[in-house]
Amino acid sequence: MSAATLFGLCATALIGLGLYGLIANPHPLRKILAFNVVGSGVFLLLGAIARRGAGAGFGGDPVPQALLITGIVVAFSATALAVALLLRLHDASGSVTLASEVPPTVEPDAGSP
Amino acid sequence: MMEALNAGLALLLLALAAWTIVGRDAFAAVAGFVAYGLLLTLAWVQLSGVDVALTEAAIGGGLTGALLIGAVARLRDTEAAARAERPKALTRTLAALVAGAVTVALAISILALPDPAPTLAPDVAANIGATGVGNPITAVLLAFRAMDTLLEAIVLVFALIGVWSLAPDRAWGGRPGPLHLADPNGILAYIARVLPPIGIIVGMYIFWAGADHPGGKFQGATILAAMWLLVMMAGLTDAPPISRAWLRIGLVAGPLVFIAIGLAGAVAAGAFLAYPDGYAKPLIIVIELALMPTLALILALLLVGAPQRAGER
Amino acid sequence: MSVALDLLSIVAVVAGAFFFLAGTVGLLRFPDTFTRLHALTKADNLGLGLVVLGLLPHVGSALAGLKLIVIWLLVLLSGAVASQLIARATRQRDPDA
Amino acid sequence: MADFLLAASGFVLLMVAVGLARILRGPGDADRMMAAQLLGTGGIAALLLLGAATGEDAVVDVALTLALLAAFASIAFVKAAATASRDDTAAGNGK
Repeated sequence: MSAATLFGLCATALIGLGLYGLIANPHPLRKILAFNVVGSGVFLLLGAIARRGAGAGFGGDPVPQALLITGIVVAFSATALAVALLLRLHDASGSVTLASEVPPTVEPDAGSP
Repeated sequence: MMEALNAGLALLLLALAAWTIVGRDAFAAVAGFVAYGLLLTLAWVQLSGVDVALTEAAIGGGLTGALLIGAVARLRDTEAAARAERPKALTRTLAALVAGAVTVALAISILALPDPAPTLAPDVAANIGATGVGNPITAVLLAFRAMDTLLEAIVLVFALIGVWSLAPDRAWGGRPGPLHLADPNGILAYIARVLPPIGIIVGMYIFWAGADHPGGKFQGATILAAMWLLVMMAGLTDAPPISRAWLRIGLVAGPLVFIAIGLAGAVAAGAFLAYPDGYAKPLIIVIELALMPTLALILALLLVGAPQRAGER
Repeated sequence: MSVALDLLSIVAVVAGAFFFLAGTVGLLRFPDTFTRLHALTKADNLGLGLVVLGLLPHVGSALAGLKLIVIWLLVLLSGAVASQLIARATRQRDPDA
Repeated sequence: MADFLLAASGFVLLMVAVGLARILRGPGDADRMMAAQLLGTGGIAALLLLGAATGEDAVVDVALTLALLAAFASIAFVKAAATASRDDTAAGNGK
């Protein structure tokens, strides 16, 4: 099996694993982790496709590879934003629950309008 | 031999991902994710994506790990409550079925990919001469698909605005992140004095090498951002208040230069972000030089987080 | 490459791999955090050091050789700092450990 | 020679992979951080051996980046642990 096919199949399993964690894990930080696993799986999938497009003296198709670099940086910024939201929720409410009913211990934040 | 190494690497990736997803302890999951990012770097090398490996090493190995470790330490007390919210067995089974179906569908499409694979590599090879750069990735990022890179830089600015907007009212305009106490004789202060000069040289080297070899502004900027963060974590300097004028100018300078050159291209070469003949390489270098400090500032401040301490206005 | 240099490479890389083995065994088998840290630093210092030594005869240029040595020195520095910081943090949390 | 370097790379990777059992077993956060640190060093060694085996020079730059940031996660860990415990003792509930 070529490296591209092997890592391509590995990527599909990573996407599945991450998707499961995104749905089944209740803690938001673990959801962020799972989101990152899905993201890396998608990147690896695109990387495998880039590897298949090797040619003209390049080890892989440079267009998807360049998109991957953009994607990794944007995924980091999305993760940082998600973590900041989560920490703010924790500071404001003392909990990080995503349950729809409001937990009884919510204290309004002094700074909010 | 190479096949065995790749198979082992893929299995390890899967095992660490599974651990990150199903592990009970949140910190253990994050530590697993840090290790996972490192193995991913090796996988990128095996897929002939050294540029991508370099990005993954800098972002996945450095910044993402530090971000998540910081978050998991602050959210320690919320883990028990979250465990009580664990979905029912039926929900989890359904989730597993959905995830399994997605995996199977993707695996089938991977195996059914056309052969020979469609590729833009010959087009890149045919046109790279016009850009003057030797690294095809840099040519794609800053010439053939420069619009993507411009929008990405703008997305990063928006992400930082989003993070900052989470500040409580009293802290708006103030300094982000917790106050780090310095121990001037401690080992942390020591490494924060020794490492940054080396890191700045390496970061600039990776940036400069990007014209002809794997490397470039993203990777270089990430290294510079990490060095700045190290100095901040050691307490040798504090994060700047977000109301500082130099900071805000720095955050938009890169994209503004990029847009200005793009508009100049519309006048001089007939299309937004087109480069006049013979000027491609100098313009690419100007854009990269302008983007790098902006990217380093944004990446570091994204990790520091929302303003928490009231600043002098 | 001469046979002697190849031989040096093989000996050094095998010795380096042995120290990674030793580091792993120590990390798994030693009884507490501090002894495990001790095992870890052997892999950092000697394992990577010997691997770098073994690779030096194969580099194409002086710059590449310099980079290898800088990598080793950086890992030495990081390993020393990280292990001291981790040990101190462990001791502050649990002074009897 | 290339086969030997490749085999050595695989061996080092296998060793640190076994060491990853510490991430699973813990017991403390420090032990888990150490296992990640060992994987970092082993990953750098495996990368260098791989680069030498395949003749891809730029891999050294990847290893250089990893080496530069090797202590970064550990430092973040120690700082986060210290900040979290300071919050606990100073303000009671971290606010």
